[in-house]
Amino acid sequence: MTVQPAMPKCWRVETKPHKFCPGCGHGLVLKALGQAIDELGIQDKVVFGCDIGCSLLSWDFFNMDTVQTHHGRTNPVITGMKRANSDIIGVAYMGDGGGYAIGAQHLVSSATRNERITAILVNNTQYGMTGGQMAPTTMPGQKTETSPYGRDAETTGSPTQGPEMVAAIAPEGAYVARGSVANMKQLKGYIKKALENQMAGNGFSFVEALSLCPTNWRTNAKDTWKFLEEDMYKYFKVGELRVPGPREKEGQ
Amino acid sequence: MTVQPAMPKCWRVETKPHKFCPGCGHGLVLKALGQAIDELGIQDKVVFGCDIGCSLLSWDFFNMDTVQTHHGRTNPVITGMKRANSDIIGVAYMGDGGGYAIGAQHLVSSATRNERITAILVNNTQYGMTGGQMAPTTMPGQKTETSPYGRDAETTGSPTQGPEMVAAIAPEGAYVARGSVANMKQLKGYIKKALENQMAGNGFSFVEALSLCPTNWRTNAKDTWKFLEEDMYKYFKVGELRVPGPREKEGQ
Amino acid sequence: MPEKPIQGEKRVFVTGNEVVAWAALAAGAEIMYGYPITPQNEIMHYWTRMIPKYGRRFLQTEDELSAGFTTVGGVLAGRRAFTATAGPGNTLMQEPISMAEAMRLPIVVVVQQRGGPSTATVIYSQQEVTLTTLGGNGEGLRVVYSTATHQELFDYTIKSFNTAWKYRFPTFVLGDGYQAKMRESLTFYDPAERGIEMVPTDAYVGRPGMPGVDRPPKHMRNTYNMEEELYEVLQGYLADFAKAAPEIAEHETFDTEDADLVIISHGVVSRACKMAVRDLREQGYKVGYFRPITLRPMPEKELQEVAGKAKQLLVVESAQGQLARLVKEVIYGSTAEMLSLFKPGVGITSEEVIARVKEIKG
Amino acid sequence: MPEKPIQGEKRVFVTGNEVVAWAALAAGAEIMYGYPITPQNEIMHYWTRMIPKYGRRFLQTEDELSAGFTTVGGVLAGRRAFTATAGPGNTLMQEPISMAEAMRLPIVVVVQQRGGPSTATVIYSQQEVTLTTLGGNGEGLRVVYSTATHQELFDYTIKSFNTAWKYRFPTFVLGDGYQAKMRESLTFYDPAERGIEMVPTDAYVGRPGMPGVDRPPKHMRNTYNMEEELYEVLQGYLADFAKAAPEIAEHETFDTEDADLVIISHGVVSRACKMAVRDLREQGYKVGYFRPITLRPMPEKELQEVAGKAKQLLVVESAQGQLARLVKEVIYGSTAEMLSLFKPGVGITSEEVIARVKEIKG
Amino acid sequence: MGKPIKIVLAGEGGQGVQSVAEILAEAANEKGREALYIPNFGVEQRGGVSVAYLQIGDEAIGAPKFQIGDIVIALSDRAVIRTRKYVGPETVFVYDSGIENIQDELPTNTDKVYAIPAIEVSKKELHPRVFNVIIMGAVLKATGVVAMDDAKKAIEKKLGYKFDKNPELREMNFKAMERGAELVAELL
Amino acid sequence: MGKPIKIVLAGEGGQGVQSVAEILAEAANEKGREALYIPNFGVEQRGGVSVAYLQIGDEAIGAPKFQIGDIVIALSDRAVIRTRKYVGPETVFVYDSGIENIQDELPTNTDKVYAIPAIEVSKKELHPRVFNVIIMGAVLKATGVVAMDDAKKAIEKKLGYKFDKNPELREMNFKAMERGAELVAELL
Amino acid sequence: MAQDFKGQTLEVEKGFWTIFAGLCKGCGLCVQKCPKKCMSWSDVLGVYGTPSVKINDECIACGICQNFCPDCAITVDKKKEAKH
Amino acid sequence: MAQDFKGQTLEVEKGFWTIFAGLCKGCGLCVQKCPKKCMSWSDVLGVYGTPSVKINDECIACGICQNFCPDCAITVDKKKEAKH
Ligand SMILES: Cc1ncc(C[n+]2csc(CCOP(=O)(O)OP(=O)(O)O)c2C)c(N)n1
Ligand SMILES: Cc1ncc(C[n+]2csc(CCOP(=O)(O)OP(=O)(O)O)c2C)c(N)n1
Ligand code: SF4
Ligand code: SF4
Ligand code: SF4
Ligand code: SF4
Ligand code: SF4
Ligand code: SF4
Ligand SMILES: [Mg+2]
Ligand SMILES: [Mg+2]
Repeated sequence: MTVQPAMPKCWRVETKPHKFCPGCGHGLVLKALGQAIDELGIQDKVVFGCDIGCSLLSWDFFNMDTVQTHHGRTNPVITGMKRANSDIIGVAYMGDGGGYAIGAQHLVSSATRNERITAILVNNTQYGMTGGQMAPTTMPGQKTETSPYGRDAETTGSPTQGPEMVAAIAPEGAYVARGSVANMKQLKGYIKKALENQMAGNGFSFVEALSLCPTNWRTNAKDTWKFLEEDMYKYFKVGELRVPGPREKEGQ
Repeated sequence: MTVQPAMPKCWRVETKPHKFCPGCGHGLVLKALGQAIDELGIQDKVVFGCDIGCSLLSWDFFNMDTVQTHHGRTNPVITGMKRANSDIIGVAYMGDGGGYAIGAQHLVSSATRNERITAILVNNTQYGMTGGQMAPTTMPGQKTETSPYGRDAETTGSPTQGPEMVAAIAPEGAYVARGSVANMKQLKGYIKKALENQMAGNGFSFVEALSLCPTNWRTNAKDTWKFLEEDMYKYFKVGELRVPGPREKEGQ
Repeated sequence: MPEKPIQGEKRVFVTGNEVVAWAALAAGAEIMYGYPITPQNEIMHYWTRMIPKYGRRFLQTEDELSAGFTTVGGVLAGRRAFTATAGPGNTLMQEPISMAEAMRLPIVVVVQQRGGPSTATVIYSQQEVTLTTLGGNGEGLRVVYSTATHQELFDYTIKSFNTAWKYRFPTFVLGDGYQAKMRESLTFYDPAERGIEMVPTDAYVGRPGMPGVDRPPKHMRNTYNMEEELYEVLQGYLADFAKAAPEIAEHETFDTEDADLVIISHGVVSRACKMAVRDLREQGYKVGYFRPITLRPMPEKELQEVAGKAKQLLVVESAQGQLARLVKEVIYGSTAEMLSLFKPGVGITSEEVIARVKEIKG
Repeated sequence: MPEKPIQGEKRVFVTGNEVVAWAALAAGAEIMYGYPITPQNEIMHYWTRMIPKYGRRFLQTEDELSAGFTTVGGVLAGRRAFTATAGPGNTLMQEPISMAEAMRLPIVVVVQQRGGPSTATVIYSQQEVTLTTLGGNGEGLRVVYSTATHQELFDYTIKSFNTAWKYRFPTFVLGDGYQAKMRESLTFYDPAERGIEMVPTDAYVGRPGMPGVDRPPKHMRNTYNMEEELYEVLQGYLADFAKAAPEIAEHETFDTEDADLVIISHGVVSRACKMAVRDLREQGYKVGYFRPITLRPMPEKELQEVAGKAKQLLVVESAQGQLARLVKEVIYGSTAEMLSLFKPGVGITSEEVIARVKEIKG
Repeated sequence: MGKPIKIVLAGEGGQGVQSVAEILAEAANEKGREALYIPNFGVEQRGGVSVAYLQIGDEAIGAPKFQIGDIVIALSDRAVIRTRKYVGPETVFVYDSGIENIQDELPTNTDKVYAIPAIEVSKKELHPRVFNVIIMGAVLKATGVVAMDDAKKAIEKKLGYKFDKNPELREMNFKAMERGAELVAELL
Repeated sequence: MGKPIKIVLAGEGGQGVQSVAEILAEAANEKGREALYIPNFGVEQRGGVSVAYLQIGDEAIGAPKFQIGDIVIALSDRAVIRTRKYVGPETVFVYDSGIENIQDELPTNTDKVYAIPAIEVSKKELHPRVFNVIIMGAVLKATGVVAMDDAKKAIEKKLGYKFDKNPELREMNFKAMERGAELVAELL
Repeated sequence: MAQDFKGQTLEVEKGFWTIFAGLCKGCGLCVQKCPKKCMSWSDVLGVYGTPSVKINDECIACGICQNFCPDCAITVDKKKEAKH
Repeated sequence: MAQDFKGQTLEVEKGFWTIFAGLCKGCGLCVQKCPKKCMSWSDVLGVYGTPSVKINDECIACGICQNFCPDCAITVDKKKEAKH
């Protein structure tokens, strides 16, 4: 027996190593997603949509049908698809910029309409792909390319509490959680529940994943973890915010 | 002494009667706003921005500088103005479609950035100007032009809880309330606080006003009030959601 | 199995928006995505009223960006999907359309033009010609049908689905507020009964089989890492478009053979021009009529032919030269004098056209 | 009072994005609004680094719609305000720009073109010419400067504020990814020291005095209830634009007097064309060079003159005929043969231009 | 070539001019004639002047709007002001005699300017609700675009379900139509 | 008219080709010459081949990119494949001799294909970090676009603050530059 | 240039009640809210040609109708209570 | 067509630890998370020419490094515990 890499089965080996930077949290989130899909055995049902942002680098990541969309527009593309063919299990994968800034109307509306899709949002506290500008999730004092002297909460606001926002507005049946790549098992569990919630036709499912961006954080491995586990954890609380109970089928 | 109409001083008499339909709640909300402005004596400081939606009919409503913007874009226009000249007291006036659908990203972002503007959103549970289509605030079972058989919550979601959403994400200093044209004094009070909150530089101020649209509801006067006070009150809770306490000036 | 929306032929007297809704039904459109905007609202109103009976679907989105992108999603799922918009909504719609263009997705968009720029009026214009034919950050790889009558609105709404799915370019029916809101007579029909076969749709994603095992996964992208990759893709698209153009291009013309002056117009304005040409002919003026039905691609050869013969071309449009620009592009080299009657944002009557011709002819 | 950003003249060697940031500073721009997009990001990066020292402001918005509409707000408040974007961001920006167009608001927008359509590449193209000159649901009442060198990027960024505030049309500096990211030398200067007076700005809203008492309230709208109202407003705008056009239009040309073939290009591509013309002249080819600096309005008369003399015109652009269309529009009637070298989305070198000319000349 | 008859009808929001135009158009269509009806519309849902443009002829109709109407009917002061531009030397211009202080605003480029007491008749003889049907009768008589009987059928088609419940309504409507025709007949 | 010298430098993300191009460009600019430097960039932040296009001349430079370079330097296998299209009959093509299995990928349309052991020299004699400075030396020698001293001044300007803290670093950089020149000199 | 609206004032026991028919759109919102149910349609037509409103003398000048009129077509002036 | 990655396997007391240098980008995330601090840089270069990682025999085959590798460059196989 020759040992092979322990990649999720639904990862596409031919496109590995993937295109993310060394130490990028996207790889971890997509690993958790891949594992959840493997465990649910739904690789042939999932259509994966990736946003523009570093998530676009996953356009050929999986052995699953994949659509690269526009910046912020993955929720509507997957929504449109799911509305047209409800057999699909739609996964919308995006960054914090895509989900909380340019695509916030779509996130909010998918939530209030209770779209039967699973949205996974990678929070790396800035705009990775464009080289590290301030994002809605940038933390007070955090230096980015457009907050070079540190984000000033007084003039530019506080980090968006995304799952909290979604939880505040989504109707019954929605699943909402925030996980972290520092707790892979939990993250995989949240994503799995989010997929199951879609499969059960309950409602909108949303998981924010706290992630890593050593490139734009300009951190070495040690500080990368520190940034996540010390700084980010201060502002972003990991856990489940909305878990639908078992639900009577009301003729859906 | 000849009696004159009891219009707020800042209303522009020359453009009255205004352009809203008979019995339209916009007139009441703008009366409450006018009274609040009169009481605060800020008529010469306010710049009023109106959205596209029936609110556009207020483009020459006041003896105040006014800008008619695009559908959903009043928040950014007033934000841009306020950022450029902080002496202005910026009022962004919009409908539920403008604020919760097409402009939701702007509302959410103005809230998280704590823009020092006052946003007033008129909730009439549908799209008034375009002839009564479903809005994010349309209630389950409510018939509109695009939900002709009644809004189906299962497939189109539940009414957006706007103030709740804003309250969930706005930083400290924000003021958030939901008033109703059935309680004019309270509504005026909320709007006044929202303006004062801006004047104090505390943060984003948001008031949703439950309103009336007899034209598209196809209601007579009696049913108009009933629609608001019985049906809408079931889904939309009147009250204050965020009231900033007295706040230390932290070198703003 | 729901019955066919239209059985046999049926003379009706309805608004243009109702025509579009029926045509989409008749064409087998499976799902509409849309956001309200005057003057296209009633397309959605009729659609939502009628669809339960025929098992079709509707999604009202949060804005036109979403309407466009959900339509893209619907097409990716293999459905005959469409949306409708106007004015500022059309401006926004260019973002999703540019994605459809980049990925060759057969979305169908009905545009009911209104006044511009900005919110302007909710009424009427022909000011969305440039936007609809060439909007977005690309090269305008789309098909645009400009209709003039309710019958055409019906015919071309059906046809647009076939053009889109056959050639895989985003396809537009370009109407306007007048067409949207007016009533006139036309004949509804079931396309099959007229021998019109609907081009079958197929899914881009979500087909049967295990991706990577039974079939390669479908990986669709619109982003390229190097200029040269993009260039190569575009060369392929441009070649396809050039090849399809003569097959797609349509026009309507008469009385050009011996005409000194040919009136060129499109859409609803061409009705005034048609009347004007007939009147002027009766009065002894040697005038002709030419109307591109497709504004993208233009009926290039036919226009060149007309321009080669006539001494004068009079472009008439409810816009400031948006059609004229497209005409000049394809007939460049001709020396026919270019004259114009531009009335951005307002309707044009045959009286005005006649007056303009008489002014020209002295 | 913060010191002037630039004192005296200074030769520098920087990227184009840095040039834009400095030029905006030098022009007295007071506030920038923006949303990140490659290849314009560094404009924001430099701007945010430099502004605390000079008391200027910045707002990062949630998207390009907001960037455009906040810029509109800044201008309404009377500030010299600008934004910058590219590609899909430019597509979105058309909505706020159409409002600025409808209300004659002097917003300044820097566009660094990238590949299209859709996300395409983050690198380079000249595919946003149609979008920038004519985008939105209107008639393209804007001014567009297409720059070719860093010096021009500096000069025209400054000038764009003056054009905007003098004529009150939205004004663009149209660069591209190459210009954005490359470094070359140029001279920074303070406009005042060169005798360039900045056109003063003034507030549309929020001026002193009690509205309705001391002064009429300012009521600004973009919506009209009747077609005729809109038509009348547009007639005024179109007349203003037509009147301003000859004052605004700029171009660069040489060697056209005796040229058989004139190469027409704009922006960074014109550098390759310039070299090519020089080389070809040395090799004995009678070629000339013409470059519109303003793409909107076009240097109409000058182009007509050139087209009237040359036998052949070769349009060279990193797009599929977007410049050519604008050229044909204004020189219609000329019979000079129109030739092309279109390379959508990729750069063009002088070698390629030379090869194309030799191919033409046989 | 027979030109279509061009009709402009204008009134205040509630006066029902659009229904009149629509019924006339449908009546013509039913008879196999060509009709084109287009309402005006603006941003306001209520409160503006409501204008209907109607053309009826034997061949396909040209532009939806036109410059000069064959008959222009204005039912309020604002409607008079809004529509007088559609009046040419041959135009029949009809307005309600109840409109006050309108004399100076009436078109002067045609001789055929007629006031009919439609509002008054509707109030006194019938019911304010059928005011617009009186107008329809007037148009029918003045233009002859559709036979009175065909118009009645069209009304029947549209409001038949109401008439069935309340046959008096039918009576009133038909009466109104005839009264309208009479009012105009007196003038022409 | 003197044509500018056209240089293409390509390597992996971390190899520092962009700094080399930038310093050379700045050195030329400091001497009052015209320089144009443009990096390539794509959607990926890391991991792609990094290409620098550099032109130095006496007059304003034309197009930012070009088809054929005077000298093309490739520092990894992927860089060789990516840049060989810039090679013409007159082009000097330099690659690192440490690249394995590259023989079949090398350009064949020029005679001037040279391997230099820059990686090896940097590792063995100096420090892996100054690998790119060796390359700079090689370019300087091969093209003569900038005098060695001017390049040193440019480095000094850029890294002076580091050199001041650690003068050995300066030594090492200057040494690397000279070694690079030597390596090339042996071949040309 | 302020526009003048002509009001019709009625005196009731507790105060003065004025209707400005030129502002009244006949929506009836006021009628519904009147606590004394003392309002009804008037023969005077409002701005849209629809009936405006009138009161009978049960009016207590509470001002509620004024409060809820979206068009400010009603002005109610309460008489100052005599101080004993 | 599945690609083959060549792994280098090390046996430690509790299991087998394999590194696929062709996948390793040298980010060092694993090194930081190793509870035994038994990981370090290796001479074998990874896919980007940067050092990949190696372990020493304090490795307990806990699999944490595998868990946190974004590139799936590490495979850890715990030996089955002998059943007594
Ligand atoms: C309409 C539009 N605006 C801007 C961009 C540029 N853009 C591409 S990715 C990106 C930010 C990505 O940040 P985020 O969504 O947080 O994803 P990350 O890269 O951090 O994972 C931006 C602004 C774009 N492609 N399209
Ligand atoms: C971009 C764009 N999309 C759509 C429209 C059409 N439109 C105008 S108003 C409106 C809805 C108004 O509804 P709401 O905001 O709730 O205000 P209301 O009229 O109900 O007060 C819409 C969809 C537009 N003007 N611009
Ligand atoms: S820039 Fe950051 S988020 Fe993007 S791939 Fe690199 S590490 Fe990941
Ligand atoms: S449509 Fe409704 S919201 Fe609009 S003006 Fe009329 S009543 Fe008011
Ligand atoms: S003042 Fe009070 S009692 Fe009098 S009419 Fe108005 S609401 Fe009724
Ligand atoms: S509320 Fe005002 S507008 Fe409505 S009926 Fe009463 S007085 Fe008239
Ligand atoms: S398996 Fe556990 S102990 Fe061994 S190297 Fe990995 S993390 Fe360290
Ligand atoms: S986490 Fe993976 S890629 Fe990073 S250093 Fe460890 S093995 Fe290599
Ligand atoms: Mg991010
Ligand atoms: Mg509403």
